[in-house]
Amino acid sequence: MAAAKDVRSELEKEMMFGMAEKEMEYRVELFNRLTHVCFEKCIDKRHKEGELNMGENSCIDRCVSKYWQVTNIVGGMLGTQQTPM
Amino acid sequence: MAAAKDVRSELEKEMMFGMAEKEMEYRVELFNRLTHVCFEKCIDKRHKEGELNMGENSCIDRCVSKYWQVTNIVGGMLGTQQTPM
Amino acid sequence: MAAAKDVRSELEKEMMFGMAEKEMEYRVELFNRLTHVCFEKCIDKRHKEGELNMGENSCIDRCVSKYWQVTNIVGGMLGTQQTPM
Amino acid sequence: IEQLQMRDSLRMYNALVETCFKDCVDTFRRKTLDKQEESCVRRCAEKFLKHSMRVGMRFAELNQGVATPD
Amino acid sequence: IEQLQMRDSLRMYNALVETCFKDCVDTFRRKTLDKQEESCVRRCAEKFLKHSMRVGMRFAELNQGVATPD
Amino acid sequence: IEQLQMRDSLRMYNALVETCFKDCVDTFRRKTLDKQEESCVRRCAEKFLKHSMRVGMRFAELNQGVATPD
Repeated sequence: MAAAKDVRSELEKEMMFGMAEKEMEYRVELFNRLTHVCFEKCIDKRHKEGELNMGENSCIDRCVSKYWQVTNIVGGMLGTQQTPM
Repeated sequence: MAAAKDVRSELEKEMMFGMAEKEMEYRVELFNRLTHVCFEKCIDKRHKEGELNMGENSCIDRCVSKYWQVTNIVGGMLGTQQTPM
Repeated sequence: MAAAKDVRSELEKEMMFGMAEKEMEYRVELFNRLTHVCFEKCIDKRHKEGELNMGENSCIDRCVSKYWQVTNIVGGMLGTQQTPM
Repeated sequence: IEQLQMRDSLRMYNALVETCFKDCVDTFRRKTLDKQEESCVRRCAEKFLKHSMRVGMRFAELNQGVATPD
Repeated sequence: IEQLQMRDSLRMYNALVETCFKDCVDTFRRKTLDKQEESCVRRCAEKFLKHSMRVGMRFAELNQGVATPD
Repeated sequence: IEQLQMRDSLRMYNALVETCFKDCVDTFRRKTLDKQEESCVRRCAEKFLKHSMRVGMRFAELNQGVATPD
């Protein structure tokens, strides 16, 4: 009895670990795509300076915030209760 | 003797499983790229409606079919006997 | 004592193998991106012939060489001592 | 294979978000989506899901060698 | 590493198909490739393979620190 | 998770190189970068790193549910 329970909890642990890993991978991919898209949308491609100017900085903040909203809207439509994170 | 055979068949099983996994990964990636490309080629980016119209639907069908043909042509050129799937 | 040392060297081996694998994955991804970018920059999209012409061939060589330089510059900026490979 | 499918669905989710963000959001004067951007995202996501279901169906037919007239 | 190479070659195959499809196929009035599209795909695939072999050679040279004149 | 982070940083490195190469290098008459291309790459890489740090900060705030005014 006890052994069977142990096995089950082992399996559960593993599955949760597997899911945590997927979740992590998902976040990493989300972050990479977000970084890429906002770089494209906000940063002047001529790269005349090595600093981000004020306009670029506020564009980045708003871009991240809007991207986040989009993940929430889509998450809601897909019927997941949790926030995307 | 029997043991050696067991090990061999174990190895074979594992290799086949490994190949099945790669095959699966390949199909998943093919499907993802196909979905992405046909969305770009067929769907009006302004998104004025949430429904696919008739033109978009038949474009999707033809896009999938042509993409499939391209995988077959390339597969043939690379000298693989099997169909890409 | 000996056992502990064995475990440690086992762990070290595994870590080094893990790092070698990452390194390998990194190289593969670098090669894939490089191939893709130089195809885009150097090859005429109309594909009127199945051969690379002289202009395309020398463009490829220079593209690879310049891409390589960029990985070195960026590697240097990130403070890694080693060359990117 | 289950793990692959799960990874796949997470990747699909990420691809959907990126595609619809790119298509619908282009101004960054405010940090929240305006009404128009939000409804564009909703329609885009709906279409993306329907699109990918249709692609999946056609893809499965071709995998099974079902021939269909032009 | 063998697995990585295999995965790599499958990915290369997928990348080749996507690239040549994008470059050669642009109309969807029929569900089969016309002659022109098909030969474009064949030439594109040929060039892609030659291109990626050449990139591989140059890449290997740089990895081994072989210097070549401009 | 450590492995994921390491893979992530290698991928970031690759993404940075690709982005800055695409933005800064467009002519292939010589096989070495000219002064202008090189300084473009340096500025681009600097901006990419600052950009991705800023994105990371904002992203972390949103993950923790920190509300900020518009």
